[in-house]
Amino acid sequence: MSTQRITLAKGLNAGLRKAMEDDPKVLIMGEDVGKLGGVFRITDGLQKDFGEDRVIDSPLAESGIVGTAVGLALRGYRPVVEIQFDGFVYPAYDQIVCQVAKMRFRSKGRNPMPMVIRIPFGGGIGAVEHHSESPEAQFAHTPGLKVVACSNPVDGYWMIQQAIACDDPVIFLEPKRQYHADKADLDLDLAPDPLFASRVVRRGTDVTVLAYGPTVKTALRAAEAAAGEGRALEVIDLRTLSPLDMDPVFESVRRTGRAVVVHEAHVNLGLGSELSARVTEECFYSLEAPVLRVGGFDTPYPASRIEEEFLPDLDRVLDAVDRSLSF
Amino acid sequence: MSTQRITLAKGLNAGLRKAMEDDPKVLIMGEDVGKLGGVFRITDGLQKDFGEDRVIDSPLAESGIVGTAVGLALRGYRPVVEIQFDGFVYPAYDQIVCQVAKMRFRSKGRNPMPMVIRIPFGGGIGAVEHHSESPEAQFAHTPGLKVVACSNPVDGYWMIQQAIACDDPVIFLEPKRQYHADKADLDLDLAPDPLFASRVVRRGTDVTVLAYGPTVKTALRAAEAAAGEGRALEVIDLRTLSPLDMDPVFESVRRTGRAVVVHEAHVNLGLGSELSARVTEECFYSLEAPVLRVGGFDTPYPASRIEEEFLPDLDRVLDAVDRSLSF
Amino acid sequence: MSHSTDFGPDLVEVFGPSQVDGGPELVQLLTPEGERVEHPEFRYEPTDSDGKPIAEDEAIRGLYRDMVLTRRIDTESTALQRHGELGIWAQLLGQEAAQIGAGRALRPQDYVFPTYREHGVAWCRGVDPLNLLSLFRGVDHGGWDPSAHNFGLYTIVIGAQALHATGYAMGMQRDGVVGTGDEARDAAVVAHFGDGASSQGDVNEAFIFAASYNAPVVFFCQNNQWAISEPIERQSRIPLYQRALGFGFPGIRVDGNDVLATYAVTKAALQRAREGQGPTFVEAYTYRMGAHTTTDDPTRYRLDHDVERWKLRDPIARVKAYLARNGAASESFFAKVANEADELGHRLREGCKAMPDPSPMAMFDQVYAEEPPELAAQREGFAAYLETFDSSSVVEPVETQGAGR
Amino acid sequence: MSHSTDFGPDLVEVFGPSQVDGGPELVQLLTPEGERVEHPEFRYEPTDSDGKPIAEDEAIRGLYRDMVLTRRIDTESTALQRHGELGIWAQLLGQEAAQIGAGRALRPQDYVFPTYREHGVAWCRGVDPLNLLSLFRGVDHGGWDPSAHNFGLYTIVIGAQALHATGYAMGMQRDGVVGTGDEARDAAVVAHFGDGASSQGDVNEAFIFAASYNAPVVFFCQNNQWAISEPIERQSRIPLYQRALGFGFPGIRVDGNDVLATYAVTKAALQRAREGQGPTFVEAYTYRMGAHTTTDDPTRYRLDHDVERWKLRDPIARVKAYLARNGAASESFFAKVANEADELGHRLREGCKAMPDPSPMAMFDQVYAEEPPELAAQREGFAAYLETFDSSSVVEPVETQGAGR
Ligand SMILES: Cc1ncc(C[n+]2csc(CCOP(=O)(O)OP(=O)(O)O)c2C)c(N)n1
Ligand SMILES: Cc1ncc(C[n+]2csc(CCOP(=O)(O)OP(=O)(O)O)c2C)c(N)n1
Ligand SMILES: [Mg+2]
Ligand SMILES: [Mg+2]
Repeated sequence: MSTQRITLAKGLNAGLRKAMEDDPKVLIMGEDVGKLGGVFRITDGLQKDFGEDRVIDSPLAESGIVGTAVGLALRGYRPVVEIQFDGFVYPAYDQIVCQVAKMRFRSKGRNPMPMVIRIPFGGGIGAVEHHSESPEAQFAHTPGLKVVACSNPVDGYWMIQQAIACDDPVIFLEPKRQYHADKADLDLDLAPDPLFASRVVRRGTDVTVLAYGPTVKTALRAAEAAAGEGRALEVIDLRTLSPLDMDPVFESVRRTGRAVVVHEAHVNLGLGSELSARVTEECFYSLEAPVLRVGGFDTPYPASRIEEEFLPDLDRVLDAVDRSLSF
Repeated sequence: MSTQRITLAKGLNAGLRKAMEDDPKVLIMGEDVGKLGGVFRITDGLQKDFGEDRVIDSPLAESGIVGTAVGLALRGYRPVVEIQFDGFVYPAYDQIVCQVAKMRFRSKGRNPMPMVIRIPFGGGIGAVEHHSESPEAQFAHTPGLKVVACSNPVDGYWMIQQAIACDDPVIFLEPKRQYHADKADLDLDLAPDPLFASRVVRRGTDVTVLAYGPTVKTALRAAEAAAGEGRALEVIDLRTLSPLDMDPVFESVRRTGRAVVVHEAHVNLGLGSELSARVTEECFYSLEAPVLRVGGFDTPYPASRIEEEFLPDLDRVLDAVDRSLSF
Repeated sequence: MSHSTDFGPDLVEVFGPSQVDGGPELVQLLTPEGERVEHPEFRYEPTDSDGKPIAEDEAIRGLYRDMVLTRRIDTESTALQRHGELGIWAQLLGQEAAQIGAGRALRPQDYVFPTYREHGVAWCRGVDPLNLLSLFRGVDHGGWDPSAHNFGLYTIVIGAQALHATGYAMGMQRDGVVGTGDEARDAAVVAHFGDGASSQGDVNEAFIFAASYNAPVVFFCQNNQWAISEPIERQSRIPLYQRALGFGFPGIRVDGNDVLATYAVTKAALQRAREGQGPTFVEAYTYRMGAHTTTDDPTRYRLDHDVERWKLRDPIARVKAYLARNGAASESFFAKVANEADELGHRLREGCKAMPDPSPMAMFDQVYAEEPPELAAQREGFAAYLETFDSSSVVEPVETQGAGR
Repeated sequence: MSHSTDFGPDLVEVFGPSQVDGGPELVQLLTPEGERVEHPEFRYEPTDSDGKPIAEDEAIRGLYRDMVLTRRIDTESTALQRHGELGIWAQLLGQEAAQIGAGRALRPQDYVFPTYREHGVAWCRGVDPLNLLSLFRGVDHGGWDPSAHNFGLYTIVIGAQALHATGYAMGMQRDGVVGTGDEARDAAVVAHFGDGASSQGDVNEAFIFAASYNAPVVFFCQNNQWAISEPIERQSRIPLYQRALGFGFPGIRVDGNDVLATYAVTKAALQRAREGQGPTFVEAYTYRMGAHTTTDDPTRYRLDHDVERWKLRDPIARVKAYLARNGAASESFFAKVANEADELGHRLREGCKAMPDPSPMAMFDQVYAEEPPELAAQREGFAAYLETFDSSSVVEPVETQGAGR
């Protein structure tokens, strides 16, 4: 039997292990990724099995981590960088946006940059400041980077391997709140979806709900609740944020005529704005209502005692669905 | 006579001088802002007149500049930071996004952060890599920051003073290609527009064109050309990118039924996506066509010999206007 | 090839076992056994916060009390986290001397930029410990008024505050409160950070700016040997205080478990800064006896044996030994302090549990000085949305029975 | 207060007039007057790029030729910029010895990470100077193949490449090409940067990573005294090579206008790295004789007098003086080199002017290994859009008559 019940953390860990076994050029780098196995234990046991040369505990400096990873990639390695929390990726921002993203372009393809930058992202874990951010829009805006977000254990297992195998740099977002939450069945005999593909995770006819990472679960719960009220929501797990895989979205919206986007990132200039713009451009005559956006408010992430009010929840999704339907 | 003919560079220089005269707490910081007067000469003569304590040549480190500016602001100063070129703001990104933007919020208003970060932005000057970027979306997505862009000498003079007087941190974008280009009449007797207000700069009835910074000129030239073909474009200079001042935009689009956004930043997740989303939400039943976006392509900024093809120009604006009108 | 490849010492091995007890360069005034020792450069000469000399034993009793109460804040908060009242707690166990020594060396006009672990310094600055708890409980991002205490908010992004401190010190220079010779006026800044933080670009840039402008800032690094699971050797292969030499200002390693030495060294460094002589790097050589935070499990990466050895260097025990042995404090003094600690513990427990949750609407406050209309609209929209629920239980601050969210 | 505020030297004044000629610590093997001098640690022992000894005078003639040709690349490119053929040019005038010394110390298997000014090193690595011109002309972001020359692309964001170099060196460690004892195999990396760059967080983080992993990297800093308009004193108040001491690896200041000394010191540092002894910081003490770039106007911020003084230390003149005085090169040799330079100049002029503009469609190339559909759509859309104009003149590469865009 090739089926196991795993958490997202376990899926990622197993995926990383597999990638390291498959390709000796794969390295893991970051703060506390070695003996500790990372603060979320995603790299648990890997240093023990692959050694300190392949699972590299780094000095406490994110620009240094990504910058040296660039050098390692130039030398032919495939570094997988762990950023400890979303809020700590910014010291590495310059290296990511000016170097990682542009290296292939600048070198006319001579210096590929196969690198994965793993970022546990999103809120809901009761943490202090800077531990609950959703920085995806900033990376998705940057040509040369690819940005994906996994939402479940099975995707975690496959997507991390696909990202590592990808010759482009991939910002790999992991919904930290899900790491140790729900388990799912990983069946190794089932072929995975491609990395850069969105996926309809629930069929419906009334409103299309677009989500990724942590909000897929929220969207599915909202769909469940809506079903109770006789409304059939279609839920799409975007999975890839740059490039966006719009065809399934367009197809869906053409059927439903309505779309609601749900993410934890601030609404203003979040992914929802791009999705709204594209859906409107492409499905203009199919739309019964404007694309509505449910997201983190345009305030800094608040203290954790009120974070659940900041984060989009089932009620706010349903509220948007209502507004869309009654537009 | 209180009217002078000035360039944008001169307007900014005079505005900075005025702000320094008005308030002894105003400081200027950055690379080469002293004797050299900045690589674009925007701070020309200021160190000579206000001394090295108020016009501070800094070590070559952008995070250091912004980080020490934070400290100076905490001590009651009003630092005006010059980032030498758009592409060099990223080393300071962490300080801007995590510290400057959040300080007031985090401290419950006890630590205001009155700081201006001036960034010469945009392309078209034939420069090498990293000297032609348009990073505004990344800042506009960040709550706690305000983001404005000036487009002409008179606005330059007033807006820089208003930004310095503002108690919130302001990312102040200056279209570097315009610094020494067109002159305009500065009449000190005319009251300036508020800082956080967009402005209709040309009236029209057929299509609303939204622009800011360097593309205002492009949009106006497109409107001129369109007029020759009997089409009346309304052009709005957004001026403030965060917050957006949407009322004049909504008012206009309700009349024209069509909107085209023009910016140099990459289209994907650029300001145009947010403008499209909001206009569609607000003017859904007035729209005759989806909001169309003309911007830099979703590629890294190319070598300068082909930058004019990357940048939105008159023809691409008119092309979008055509597509909007024939939608 | 010439002989010239050996033109420098092979420094890889410099940071070796000889460093375990801090090495010969460690400034110490009180041994782990509680014995006073002399140092050629530094003497313990206590003053009150205005610079007036005070009697030695009285001062040392004060330091003892500070450390005991600080430790109680720490253990009580750890317990509160275990009981679900705090989301997380960053423990300072073992670092009391470093923090109290640094905190008591301050004058009122000095300003401090802490990390997230400077509970002892906060104590010295008169910050109510409940204000620390509110942060770790998730009620706010820091509850005290920085300017009321000249004690900045906790900074979580590693190293960022070193630059703030340097900039603040540059502001002091511009305000004319450095090197005037007026003791009541001259001021300086302390930037706190850890051994791990010494690797961040921001911290190194702070060294550069401080050196370049000769800013009155003391870089106070608590080298507690660990950055979460990473040992100091990952960050530096030579003793950390020597980092300063590369930037052109003095570095000193002090026994961070010796409150007298830490006090003396910090005070000297502050004095130097106030007089206009520029920055100093102080490495307080200490040990993180607890976990990194309450969510950390240090057994995964370090040996009990190390921890046991450091127990022998406990910062409080040695002061108690000194006071007792020299008759500088009576049993009733120790009992009184213990009693005070119990009272403090009680106050923290009750105060923490009684702490109201903020109103959800608070997230819209103080984003800007001038609230933009679009944010005002979000605020109003959300208020209206909340109204559609049972508003009484959501919009108003409520007292909760635990942090079990 | 105790006497302890004077516990460190007042270093503010250390970087004073004594430093003007590099100070006593400057490694020099050839004086400005062209006289050979001895150094206790470093000798000039030339080898070919595979490490085989070559005759001294032959080698020095080679260095002379390299410097003359490099200078010609520089002056020719400056002229091309003046004529509108280049958008900008970063001049290296005065830094020829630093670059040729560093470049000729390399083995083929070493790898170099340059800034935007390392035209001389590029020359040593066999990069066609026309490939440099294409960047400054705006035709591309760097025209050579980095792996064909083991010479990375120019990096414009100050300091970023220091980390790339360190990471690349870590890769060499993992590839087992460090410290094997096999001269043909052991490899190292050179990271170039300027005095201004030494203030960037990235550069200091590179020191930390290199020290922590003992990576085989030579940090080669050309201290040309200026970062655009800012003098070195703004970046460091002590001699820059001492920065390395704070990070636990050796720093050396070499006369960057002395090609023999720069060669010897770099070679020793590289050898040390290849042998597994870790990083070295080399400060090549030199002077930017020209403007920062062709758009800069140094008369706004520096004195002619300084420039004049440095003229006396010209890196090429002293080698010529040495060769001539010692009969190590004939008049015909100098004439031949001059002739070669003229030919090179001619080739550059013609090659530059003949350089075709890229196709606008090139901006869509190599953004990704796997082009996303949305970008493909933009590419197609733009191609179709261009078709609506006179496509022949836009889509295809065209030769232009000047850079007057
Ligand atoms: C920029 C950044 N990166 C990572 C972290 C996560 N983090 C929190 S504390 C810590 C270790 C800090 O070590 P050190 O500086 O020695 O201070 P200590 O915790 O030992 O007091 C890390 C990596 C962070 N807060 N900020
Ligand atoms: C991050 C960054 N900030 C600013 C600049 C603009 N800039 C280009 S060169 C330069 C000065 C560099 O000085 P130095 O490191 O001494 O090198 P040099 O030019 O003297 O060779 C500056 C500030 C840049 N390229 N990158
Ligand atoms: Mg530590
Ligand atoms: Mg320089």
